[in-house]
Amino acid sequence: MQELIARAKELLADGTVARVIGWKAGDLPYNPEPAYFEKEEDFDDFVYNSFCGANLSKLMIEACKLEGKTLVCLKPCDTYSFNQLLTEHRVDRDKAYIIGVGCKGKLDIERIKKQGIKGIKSIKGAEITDDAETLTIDTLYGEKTCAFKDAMLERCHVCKGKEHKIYDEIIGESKDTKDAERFAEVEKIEAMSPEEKFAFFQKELSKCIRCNACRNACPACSCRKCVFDSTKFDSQQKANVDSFEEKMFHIIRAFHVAGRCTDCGECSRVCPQGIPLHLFNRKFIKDIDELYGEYQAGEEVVERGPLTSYTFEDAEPGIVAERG
Amino acid sequence: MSIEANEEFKPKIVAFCCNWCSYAGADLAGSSRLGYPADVKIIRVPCSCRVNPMFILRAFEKGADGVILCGCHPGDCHYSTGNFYARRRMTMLFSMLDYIGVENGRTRVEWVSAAEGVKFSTTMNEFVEKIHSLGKNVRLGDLRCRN
Amino acid sequence: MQRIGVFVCHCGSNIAATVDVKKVAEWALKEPGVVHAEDYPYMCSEAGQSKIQAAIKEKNLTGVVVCSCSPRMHETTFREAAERAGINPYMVEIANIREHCSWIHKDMEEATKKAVILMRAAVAKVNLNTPLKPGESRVTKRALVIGGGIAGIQTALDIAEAGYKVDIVEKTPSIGGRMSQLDKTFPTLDCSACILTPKMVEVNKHENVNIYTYSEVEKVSGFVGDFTVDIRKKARSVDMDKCTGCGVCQEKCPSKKTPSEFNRALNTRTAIYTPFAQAIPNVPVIDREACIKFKTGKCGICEKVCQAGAIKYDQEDEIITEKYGAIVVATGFDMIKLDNYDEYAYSQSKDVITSLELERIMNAAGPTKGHLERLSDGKAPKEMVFIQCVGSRCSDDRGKSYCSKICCMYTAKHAMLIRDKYPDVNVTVFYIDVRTPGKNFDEFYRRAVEDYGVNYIKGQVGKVIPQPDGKLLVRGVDLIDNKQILKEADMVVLAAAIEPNKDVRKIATMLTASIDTNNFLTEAHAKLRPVESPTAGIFLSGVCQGPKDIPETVSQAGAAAVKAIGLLAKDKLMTNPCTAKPDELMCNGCSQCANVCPYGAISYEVKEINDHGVRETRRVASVNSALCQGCGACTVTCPSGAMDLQGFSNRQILAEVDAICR
Amino acid sequence: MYKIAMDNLSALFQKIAESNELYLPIENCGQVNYGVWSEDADVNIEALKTVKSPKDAFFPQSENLYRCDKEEKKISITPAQLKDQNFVVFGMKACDIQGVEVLDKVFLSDPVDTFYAARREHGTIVALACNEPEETCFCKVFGIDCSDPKADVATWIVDGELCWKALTEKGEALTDAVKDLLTDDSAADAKVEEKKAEIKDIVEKLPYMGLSLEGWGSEVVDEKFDERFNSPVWNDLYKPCLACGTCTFVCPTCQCYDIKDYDTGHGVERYRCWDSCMYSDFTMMAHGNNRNSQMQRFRQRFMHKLVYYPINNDGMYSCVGCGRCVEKCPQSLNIVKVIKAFENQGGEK
Repeated sequence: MQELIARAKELLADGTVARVIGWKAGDLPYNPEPAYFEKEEDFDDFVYNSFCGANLSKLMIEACKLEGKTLVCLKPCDTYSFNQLLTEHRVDRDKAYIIGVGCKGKLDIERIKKQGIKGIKSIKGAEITDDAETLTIDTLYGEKTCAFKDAMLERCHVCKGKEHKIYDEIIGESKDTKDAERFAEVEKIEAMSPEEKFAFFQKELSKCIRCNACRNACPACSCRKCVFDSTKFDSQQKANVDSFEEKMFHIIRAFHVAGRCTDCGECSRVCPQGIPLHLFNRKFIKDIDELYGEYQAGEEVVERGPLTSYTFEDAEPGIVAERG
Repeated sequence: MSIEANEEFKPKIVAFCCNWCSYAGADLAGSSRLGYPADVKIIRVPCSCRVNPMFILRAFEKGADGVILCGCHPGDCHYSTGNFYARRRMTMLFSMLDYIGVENGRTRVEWVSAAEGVKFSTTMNEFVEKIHSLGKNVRLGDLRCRN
Repeated sequence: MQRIGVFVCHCGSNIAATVDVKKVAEWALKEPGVVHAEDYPYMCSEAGQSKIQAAIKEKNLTGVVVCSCSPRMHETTFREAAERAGINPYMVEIANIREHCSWIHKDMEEATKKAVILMRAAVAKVNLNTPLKPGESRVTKRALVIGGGIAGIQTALDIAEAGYKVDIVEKTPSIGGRMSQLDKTFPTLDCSACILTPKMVEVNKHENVNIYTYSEVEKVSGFVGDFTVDIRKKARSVDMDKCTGCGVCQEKCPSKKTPSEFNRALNTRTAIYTPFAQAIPNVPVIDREACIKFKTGKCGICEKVCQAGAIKYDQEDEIITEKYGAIVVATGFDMIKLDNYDEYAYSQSKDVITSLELERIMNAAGPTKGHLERLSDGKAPKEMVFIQCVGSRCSDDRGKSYCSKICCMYTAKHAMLIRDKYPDVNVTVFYIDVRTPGKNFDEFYRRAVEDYGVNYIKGQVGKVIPQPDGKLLVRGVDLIDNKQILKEADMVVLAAAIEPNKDVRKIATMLTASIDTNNFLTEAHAKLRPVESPTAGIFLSGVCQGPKDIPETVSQAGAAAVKAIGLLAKDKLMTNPCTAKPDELMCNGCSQCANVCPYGAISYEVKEINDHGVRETRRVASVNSALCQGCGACTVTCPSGAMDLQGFSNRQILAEVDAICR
Repeated sequence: MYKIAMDNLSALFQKIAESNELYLPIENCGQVNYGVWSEDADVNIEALKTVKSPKDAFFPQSENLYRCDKEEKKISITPAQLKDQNFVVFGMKACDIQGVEVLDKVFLSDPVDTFYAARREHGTIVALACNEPEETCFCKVFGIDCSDPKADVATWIVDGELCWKALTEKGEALTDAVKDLLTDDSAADAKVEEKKAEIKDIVEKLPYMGLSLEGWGSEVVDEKFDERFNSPVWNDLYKPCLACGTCTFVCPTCQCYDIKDYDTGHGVERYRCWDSCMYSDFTMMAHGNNRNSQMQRFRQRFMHKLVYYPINNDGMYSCVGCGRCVEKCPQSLNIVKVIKAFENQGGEK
């Protein structure tokens, strides 16, 4: 982290960049927030630890409109999002100075709390330099421990790899965290009967409060005005008025990002109701891989995505029924 | 026994037809007097690629029991490539509907050329029959509309 | 709020017999925005249109719904009528209650209910319609004719005569097409070459005509009035300007083993060749696959013997890009492959031939110099059997479902010519039906039977069995006498089905012209617009549209020319106003829409956008409405819905959906 | 004081549900939210914080107001029915109860919101003291005592028993209705007092207890107001905000709503649903938006909770320190960070 701060200060001082987007320490052990750093003294609060899960690439849409270059700290998975934004002309490469930061897996405070750990005073083992396998948590109700792996965000278990896909320089080391199959959960649902599938999603989606956190955090959902905020489709809704609208919103959201979603996992991370929203996007990714050839959005800057291209021999929509 | 239980199920079926092939195919079915159930109502669109998945979901929301999209055969699109995009989009949409547990017979894509009046008619007959076998659409219906 | 008038047509009894039209009009009055509704026996008639116009004026209508036949039939009629009464034509929508309702339903109540719903959907749409104004686009005063057969030649000549420039692109080294391979023509029996060659010369000489032989259309972009076409001029290896057509190179060429395409591979040609003596241009090409110089680097004889110095081994393909206002497709036909008809022993015996091969055999410039003889042993035949409908009118997928139309007549011609020239040859024709609808056609056929003693047997041939002595045993049935027939023949001639040229699908795709399952190009309307493709600016000439004989081809070629001339005569065209339109306030500038646009109509500009006082300079999509054809691919790709299609807007379609589902 | 064994709670719920609709924390797919009790519901009464506040019981996320039906060209209007069934909200925490008071001041003052008033009238609140407050709690900052919640009935969980005390007439009535299941135990009072002390003890140790509201509240008027309103601090604070509505939708006091029409195909259903000041179309009008930047909307949320509302309501803050926004903000922004940010300004420049 010190190396990162030193380098950021240096680039700020020599005028290479006008500002830095990174994370600022929070007021609790686990809630650092994305922040802009413009002066040397701002860096007193700069932090980069295992709770810095937020994907900063989307902040670059606004940052690119500002004077001068912006230094942005991107984790390996965040760089896919940045590439996708570049593909869609939403960010300007020339206005960005990308420091690829190392990643040893990011933590999900919800998962820690799920284990009955509350009244948290401090957490040891979340520093990026630590290689601790266990988190030691001091709480109002005594000291608790939790395995690092058990506290990891879902996305880190199915990590796409620790290679930065776009960067100006890389600072910090990474550690492989993948220990699960990316499509295992999707396959599990696919194997269910229609009734089971319907019950599963009905239950999960009934929690949705239409806060739009998934949409607003999503780097692919970068529309200036979302269809669900506009009158263009008469789809403008602020609340789910019935069970259909929960589904409509999530199906359409997944459809709109199909072929563009990098599977960064922000939607599931930010959902206040813990809905596994990545299951929608990952289903499309799996379908695209299977039907139109392996494709990873954001791997590189490309002109056409899977849904803006075609081949003569593409599968017919009837394949859905045939696959059963 | 309630009266409703005896009432024959009259499905609501929306058919989106591209102007150049399928709508003309439907016209040909008409001029050839090739019948299909009156449950099918056709909406004319310039091309199958004009059909937004939101139109289909909206139809279900408003009480449709089945939605079918007809376009030119792949390679014969009046706009040369429209149906290729429609094909991928609909494959994705149908797959998602299947994934969340909606019976996959409620949606269908069929390529019908302007010369295929017979195909249009048999397709519609088959589709209506399929919807009859699936019954009323409850999984994608809007609760607000039902009351 | 719109003021909508609903007009329900009886279409005589076509609609009124199944749909209670009065009720539809009654229900219409209950719909939001509807201030007027009436029914009338024939809305499309002068009187019907006057009713619409009167109502527009009296009731101050802003929108019109006509419940009638398909919009493909009379949408334009009603839109024009409304326009004459002072409202924008795009404020008119049609509810198709004939093709989609009265004609397919029998129950009056059911059909009426459906008609009401279709009417509602149309009313719901019109409530959201906005006046649209067509744009204008320029017309390039030049036509392209693809194919240099008799159809292409005639079309080009007619267009050229009207004073417009026209280019012919012909794939082979010479114009002339199938007709140049024919010996005589029915029903007059005049010599094909004698009537074709003057046409070829005429078109070649015409100052308005430019011919690209040995060339192919490579790419087409643009739209009616303004097509841009890339033409690949294949390397001829001979300088067109220098070559005098003396023919010495062909005499001296040592590579002589290539089957002659012109003579249907019945004999061979040299590597440097002109397809036939009267070829236009009379400039040979080098077949690089056969040429020794190209294959081994040695030889070069032609270059040595050419006094004009016209041989150019290093010539390369050339791409010519030209703009056209109209394109006529005249790609013609070929005979089907007979692989699926092995029972006729075509591949086993040299003496089983196709009719087109017989044409070459009968032709003085053909492989046998016009002598009728067996290709196996050169002997004169005594018994000849003609088998009709080989691959035509086929009920399974071995052949074609359609009638090839020309075979009955040319077989009568062949039979007659043979009987005339070789009276000792017996001619038997096995047929399913003999079809002779055409001026002097039946008379012609009857002459063959009555005057020339051709033996017509109604029945099919099951098998042709080559015998050890070289004869052919033909096994068939006579359906009239209901008996098996076994006949020994010396030669068997197969009337193979014709099919569109195999390249036509590729061309149709480039032109975005629709094509049917048999690869015939589809006409805009089977009866009323038979020489136009549904794609504006594309016209159809000759067999590419369907089987036809020479006089029909020539008349269709003329008709296509007239349509093309009608287009070229205009200075400007009204463009379809139903084009895509981006909402700049919402556009992300993500480029996804441009990726799916088949016309390259979407570009991007960086400009200042004022969103309710918030100004920002950013990248937004912009649609060239002259290029946009209104397919709507972009509207679905656009995630925010910033891109919408005028005339088929999201809200309009949703309103129709709602109206149908409510 | 009455008591009932925790093991026997389901009988109590069944009893209450006989004559009332019963809302209480139910676990569904790993998350606890208030929901209507049913026999197979997975009740989790001990969960400290539900994801959403119980605000829905009185002010649902979306509710129909009236419907217009069209028959031919006549339009008839039918108002939606007001709540006419008694219901009980069980297990509300002190902060959420204070949240209802915040809503009362908005909806019950003139003009009275009849939909809300009907729900308040028919609703009985059974409060539950917070046994194990968490690091995100800061109710005490707003003068709330989570060990001693004030509602129609107050309850405490002590040693496997739920101690029950009616505080109002409605509370008495509910107590009467379930009396068969309760046992009177005078010794319970002492136990509850002990518990209260224990809870208070923990509360003192919570990290946010020292939070100062200096510089906020009803005194922020005139120059002080301008200074705070125009402070450059807002410009730094809002930047990471995603403009989602999570904070407003989990908040027990946010009361903004939007009114929308829904086309049913046969007419129009007019309904209201929660709005969020975080949304770009918040207070959007025909001419555009008078808060057209996210900074302005972000500022609105906190100025409203900490300044505007207190000014209009005798100093009462419309934040109750429940800490839901602290837990749920995707970017880890929250009201505590806002308060602290101004604190760090050292009493302004």
